[in-house]
Amino acid sequence: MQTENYLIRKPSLEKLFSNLITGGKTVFAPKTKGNLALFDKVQAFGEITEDYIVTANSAKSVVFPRTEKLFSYHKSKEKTEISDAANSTFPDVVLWGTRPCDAAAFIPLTDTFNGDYKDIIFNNRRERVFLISFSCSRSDDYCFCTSVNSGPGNTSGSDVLLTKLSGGDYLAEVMTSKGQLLVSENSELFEAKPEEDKEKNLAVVATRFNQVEIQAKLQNLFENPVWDDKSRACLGCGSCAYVCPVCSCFDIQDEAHGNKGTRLRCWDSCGFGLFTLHTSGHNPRETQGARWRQRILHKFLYIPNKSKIAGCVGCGRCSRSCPADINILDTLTSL
Amino acid sequence: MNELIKKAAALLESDSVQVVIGYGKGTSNRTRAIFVTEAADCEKLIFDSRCVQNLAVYLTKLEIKKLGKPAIVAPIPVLRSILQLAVENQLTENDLVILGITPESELVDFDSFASIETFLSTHKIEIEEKYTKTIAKIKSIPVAERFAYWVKELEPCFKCYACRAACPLCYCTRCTVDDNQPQWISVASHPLGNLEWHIMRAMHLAGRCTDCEACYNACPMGIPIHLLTKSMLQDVADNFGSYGPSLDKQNTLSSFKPDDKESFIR
Amino acid sequence: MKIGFYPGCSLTGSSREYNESLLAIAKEAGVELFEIKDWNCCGATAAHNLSKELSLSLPARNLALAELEEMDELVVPCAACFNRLVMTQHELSEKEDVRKVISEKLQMPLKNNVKIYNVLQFLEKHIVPRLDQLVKNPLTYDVACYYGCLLVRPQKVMKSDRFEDPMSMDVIMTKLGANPIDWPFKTECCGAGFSVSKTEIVGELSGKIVRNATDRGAKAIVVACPMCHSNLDMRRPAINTYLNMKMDIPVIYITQAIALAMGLTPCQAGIQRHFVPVNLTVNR
Amino acid sequence: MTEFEPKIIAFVCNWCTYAGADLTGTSRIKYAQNVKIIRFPCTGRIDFMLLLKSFGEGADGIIVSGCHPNDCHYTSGNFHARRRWIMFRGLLDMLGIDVRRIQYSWVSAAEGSKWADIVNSTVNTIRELGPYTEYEKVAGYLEKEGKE
Amino acid sequence: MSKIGVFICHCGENISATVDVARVAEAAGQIDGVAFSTDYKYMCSDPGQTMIRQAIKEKGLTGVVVGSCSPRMHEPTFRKACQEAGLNPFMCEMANLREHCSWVHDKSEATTQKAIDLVRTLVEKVKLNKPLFSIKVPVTKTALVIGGGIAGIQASLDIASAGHQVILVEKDPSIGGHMSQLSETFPTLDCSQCILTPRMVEVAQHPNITLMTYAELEKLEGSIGNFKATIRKKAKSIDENLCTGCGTCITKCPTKKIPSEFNTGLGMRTAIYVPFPQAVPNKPVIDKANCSYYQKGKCKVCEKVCPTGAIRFDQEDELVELEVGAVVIATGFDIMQPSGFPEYGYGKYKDVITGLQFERLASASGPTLGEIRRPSDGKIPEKIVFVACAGSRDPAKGIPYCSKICCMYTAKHAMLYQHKVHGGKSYIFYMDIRAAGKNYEEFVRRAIVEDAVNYIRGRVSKIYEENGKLIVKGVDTLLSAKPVEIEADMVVLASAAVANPGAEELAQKMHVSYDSYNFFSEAHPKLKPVETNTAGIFLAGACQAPKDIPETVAQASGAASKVIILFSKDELSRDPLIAVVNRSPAPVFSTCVGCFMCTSACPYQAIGEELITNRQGKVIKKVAKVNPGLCQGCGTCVAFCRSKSIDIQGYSNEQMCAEVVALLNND
Repeated sequence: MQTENYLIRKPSLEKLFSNLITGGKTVFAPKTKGNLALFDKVQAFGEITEDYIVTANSAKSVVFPRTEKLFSYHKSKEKTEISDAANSTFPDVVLWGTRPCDAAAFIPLTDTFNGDYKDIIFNNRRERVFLISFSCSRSDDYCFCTSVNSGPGNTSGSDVLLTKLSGGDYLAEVMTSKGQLLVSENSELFEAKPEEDKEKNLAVVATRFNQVEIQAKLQNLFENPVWDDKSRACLGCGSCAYVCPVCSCFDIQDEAHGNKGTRLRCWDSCGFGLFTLHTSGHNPRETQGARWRQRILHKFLYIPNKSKIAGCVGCGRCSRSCPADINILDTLTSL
Repeated sequence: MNELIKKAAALLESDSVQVVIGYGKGTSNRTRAIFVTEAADCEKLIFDSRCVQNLAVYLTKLEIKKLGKPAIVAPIPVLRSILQLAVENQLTENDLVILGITPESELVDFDSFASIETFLSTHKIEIEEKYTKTIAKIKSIPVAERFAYWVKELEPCFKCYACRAACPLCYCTRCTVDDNQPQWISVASHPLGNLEWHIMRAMHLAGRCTDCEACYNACPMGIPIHLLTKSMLQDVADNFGSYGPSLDKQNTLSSFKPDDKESFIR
Repeated sequence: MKIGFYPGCSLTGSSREYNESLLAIAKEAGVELFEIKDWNCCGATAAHNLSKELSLSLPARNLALAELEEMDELVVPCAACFNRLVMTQHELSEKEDVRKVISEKLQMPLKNNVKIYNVLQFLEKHIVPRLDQLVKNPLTYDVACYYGCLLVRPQKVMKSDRFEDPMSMDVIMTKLGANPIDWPFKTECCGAGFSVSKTEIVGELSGKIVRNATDRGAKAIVVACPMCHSNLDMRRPAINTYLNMKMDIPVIYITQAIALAMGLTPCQAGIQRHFVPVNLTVNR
Repeated sequence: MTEFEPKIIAFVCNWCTYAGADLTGTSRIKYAQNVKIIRFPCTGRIDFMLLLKSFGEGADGIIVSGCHPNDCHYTSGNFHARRRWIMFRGLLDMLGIDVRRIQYSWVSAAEGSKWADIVNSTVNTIRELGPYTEYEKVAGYLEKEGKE
Repeated sequence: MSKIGVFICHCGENISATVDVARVAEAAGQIDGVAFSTDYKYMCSDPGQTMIRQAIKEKGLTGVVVGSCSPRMHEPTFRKACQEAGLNPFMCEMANLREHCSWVHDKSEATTQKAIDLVRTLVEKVKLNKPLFSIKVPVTKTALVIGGGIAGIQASLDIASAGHQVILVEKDPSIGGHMSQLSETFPTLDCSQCILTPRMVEVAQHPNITLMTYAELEKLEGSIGNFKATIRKKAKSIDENLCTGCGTCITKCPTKKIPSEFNTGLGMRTAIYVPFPQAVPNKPVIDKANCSYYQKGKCKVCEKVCPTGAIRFDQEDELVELEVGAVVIATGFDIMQPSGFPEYGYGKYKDVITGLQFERLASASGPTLGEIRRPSDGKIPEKIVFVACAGSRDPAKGIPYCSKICCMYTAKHAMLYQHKVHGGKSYIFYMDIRAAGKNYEEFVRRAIVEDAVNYIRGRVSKIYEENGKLIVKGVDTLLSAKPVEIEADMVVLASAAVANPGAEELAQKMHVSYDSYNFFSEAHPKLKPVETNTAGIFLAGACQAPKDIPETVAQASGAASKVIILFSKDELSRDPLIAVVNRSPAPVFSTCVGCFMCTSACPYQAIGEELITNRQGKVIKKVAKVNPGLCQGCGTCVAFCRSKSIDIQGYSNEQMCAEVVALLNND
């Protein structure tokens, strides 16, 4: 559909928020914790911070929780009762304060969960998520959205994108019918679109590499010292994958208590040594280098090959959170 | 740190080591671990107050071992870890060359683990007052609220295990959390799983932790898990005398005194 | 530190001199004693044979009063009262539920935490340490320390391993300069409650005590129990009848002995109140 | 409502406390049904992870009991255990896990009545503390989470 | 998929009276993996066991849970039954429904529910049990006997005569113990030494017995069949090989005024001494504490006079290590010093003595050569009072138990007195006369009837001196029911028999349990009276509880026979409940990371190193390895291992976790 632009004034923004809350929506927004900003449930507008480039954690957990119940069972000698989580009702969630990169990430993520198998639970959750994103007015050395055909003002993935204007009011771009519904429900808050140019209020993020070239190079870079060199300091933790808005690998865990139990879907990371360990003891990805390679290839070769979109949105979270300061850009730019 | 660079280069040239584990420039103002294998690259080595990552963690990592005999840039926390690793039979003296660095950022040589211990005896582990205060404060909260406090603190943990990966003493081939015969603790990251994980982690470090704070520095969610290990360090000191890694002293939990005092056994 | 004082009936009657001498030496030693306001009977002799509950409630009320007056310690000179009070305290500390019941009965809080001292324990703790300064006229003669039955009992409370052959009074007397004789009748029965009903039995039992003390050369019998005192002193006629000879060995309270040693007047010590005349002061 | 019946699990060593509990039986001394025993070769064998698991599985209280110091059938298992408990207890306390819910004791093979006493007093303590709802809330997180 | 059989025992009424056994069996049947479940009156009975054997065969059971008494009682029984039916014995577990349930709870729903929970817990364990095979360990056929009293002597002689080596360790310079101090023995009144000394000599001469006097146990390690004992041989300061026992040194020793232990202080000895003339070995030792050379640095008279130059002042204690297969503890008893009873005046009045002292007075080898003379002035007492239960059966001040031997020896004492002092008068204050034993009652009768001993039923309240007499005040609670006073010349206190002062420490050294009076505990009060709860260590004599000579000798032979039975096999099979370090597929090989903290935690030094090499023989990693011979299965290493790489068979991590989960999830 055609994007519609409005002006929304600072006070109205707060009003909009409280309307959402009173409307019974669960709102996730960036909150300050120590020197980090984290997506978290918020009740009051005051809890929300604007002082962040991107949050430390991504917003993916609203559609792909780190621990998701698939079903629970209760077995006796005769029969086994199962209650399937797919049948449970999921909350209406508003993501407030997502950055364009966060919003963009929902596209590959949704794609992953709708391959050969359409993941009911994921889709149920996804349908109930509404994104009110905020353009970026600041960026740092880790950002590289512009290198993966996104950008500080990119609208894709969001229902509404707000851009702060010089006067402190906001330009609201409405991209989806969900967005329009919001506008009509709160029409008194949305005014005619402003004249001010959006672009000059956006951060400048330099392009660091050409995704297409990278994709091409990677075709025949499987055996290459770069993987070991760049991953040498890797400690083998999962933080890069867990903060990544696109990473969607999971592990199935059963939690049994006598005759009762639950089957869970939990985040997993290709950074872990156990990720590909076979029962035989053989591990096709024996070293951190091989695991790092997998990570890069998956995002910049396999996903693009499969579905014509990058598996990375350039938020830079992985590098920011890496305890060993392994920077994905170093690798990509040194290929 | 020209001295450091010269020394490292010499070691590589003479092939007495094949790799130097040290600190180099990282993203923006960060520093990161670098692994220098060519004498020429030694000028990449830096050392200053920003170099806080505990490099000892790499001494037990498969990928690094492959590079050959290492020399390691070792400020106090690293030295402590090395000594504890030695106590735990993970290192022998000719496994590595230590480029010790004093708190005054001066180079110091160690010809033996014993000499490290002597050096460390003048740099004992001391828990900063701000922490002792915080711990005391937490312990003063009524028990139920204290529990709620920690459940909340641990809530953001999504089990990326960066705390485990960054800890020089978490060198197990298979961590018990990954053992499912039996399923000791809940793998999932939910309140119980997180609580159990952090209890287990702290307990496994009881009497071993050298207070380098690598776990806390590594946590992407900034969870103050180092308070747990610090509070246990206090317990060790209170119950079994002050703690520091020591070659002749038995590990706190693998030893005992018949007259260990306790107040709670009926 | 507040030291309470429970006189009990005897000290206000038959053994006033015990009371007077105790307060006199306490004053001399600069130890202040606070008599429990509105104290009541300890229940001695009768209560515990009639009603368990009563036998606990009566002493318990006195303990509760002591607590209300915030006394840390409580001196109970009369051996019988002492016995009832410690027994009660012991039982209540053993049986929490009983303590609750009694406390409700009395409609008074009862923490049951006052330290109860008999006269010997009190002297040991508060007077003896000061004796070195206070003894002006050391007692030079031989004395027979007579403990009787209740003072060192019940064993489970007193925790003494010498309750058949106690020494605490002997120690104090030595400090006063006297020479406590070694004699076997320290804890023999004096006839106790028969004091009033069967004086001839008192005559025989106390008689043996008085005779043995005399035979072993004691110049005085020292006691710390009103009951013992009345049997050995007031019942001297009965004793003489049994022994069929006149015994004139005086019987004094340990508190009186201390008073005399401190150089207080016989009158302050209440000496004049005895049946058997005490002419020790001249003995110097 | 019916009185709260605490679930209490007892970890005991085979040589002293288990035998002691047998003696409680042979002496027909009665105690509360709430406590159920798991037999270990030695207190040294009792893993803190099992105590942790017990709370996770819904225990309201735990008893850990073995040989008196110097009486360990294996010389020093109880000494090692004692150190472990000292450290574990400190950690749990720091985390706000109510240490009153874990009763440690030394009960010898000759102390049948002491075992009954330990059991009953522990049951009373746990009754007074009530069900361990704080922990159940944490452990039962998934059950609730499904029902939103 | 496991097929478990559950067998619930009524134990007559013992379980079924308070537990609804049928319900338990039914509930068990509902548990996943339970293929068969039933209840029966007596599972341990032959039909009961047959029931189990049949079920195993017919239902093809893979595991068995018996819900009955304590496994400490019948585990072997049922495991054997399973084995007979072809099921590995370690696939059988017991739920303790009697000692831990029916006997300690009233009949109620909760009791039955608890029984069900216990059974379910064990079912879940059994599912994870693995077939195990017992470990064979060789037996060292040498016995260590600690204590050279009559018990130790008897045990040693029996074992040695069966053809096995015996090492007899005695802390004093001579064997013989208390029995050698006794004058005559009840109920036969034959001379104690006359019957004992031949045995003592036999010990010394027996080819299979190595005698170590003046020596004590320092340390005991290992386990049944293979103990390692460290013995401290205290310095005797003489060369035993050179010493001929001529005794010149003793006669010449200037320090002569040392109270003789053997004569209970009634006689004196020298600093270099043999305890008594018939001592074995009859070679002196120097009592350093009283020797003027050791104390003041001069004298050495003994050295000068010794014809063979056997004196060794520089001799030092020697530690010897011994490999033994079994241990017999025969350390005997001690008597309580009556000083805790000031009313008796012991220690205050010279003529108030203990029973043991009276034995010395009455003994021909004693200080008075068998004449009853009172210690104070050597006069022959005309009136003598014996106080029975001086400390015994007195919870308030003494010991609550009955010392058992006093009734008899007091009767004996009175008789001896009457025989030796004609016209003497003897009185015995007693509580009850306990004369259960062959010819015992008759013996006491004789004392009363033939020797006119006055038995007064009542206790003594006080003893005091009055003009040279001991006034014994007591009460006669029988006919007269009046206080009595006896003017005696001498009083003998039958002071209580108590455990040896060193007993507790010794028990801890050997890891045997002991009761609240520090007597060693037998493994079962009725059925295992000579065993301790530590396999391979046995009890003989009064170290277990006060005993008279016949009982002691009987028990000593009992203990000996147990040792002989043990030595009748060349190999012992031990339960395989030991620790094992795990194995995992290459390239990990084992999750053990070789921190070797288990090694330092292991009480038995059972954990060593193992090098894992690749095909080229290059060492890949160093991991821990358990020595099955040394491991005793305490499992301390298991709880200690952070990576859970070491586990213990029979109490494995999986089994214990399964138990916890099962116990706490009952729906």
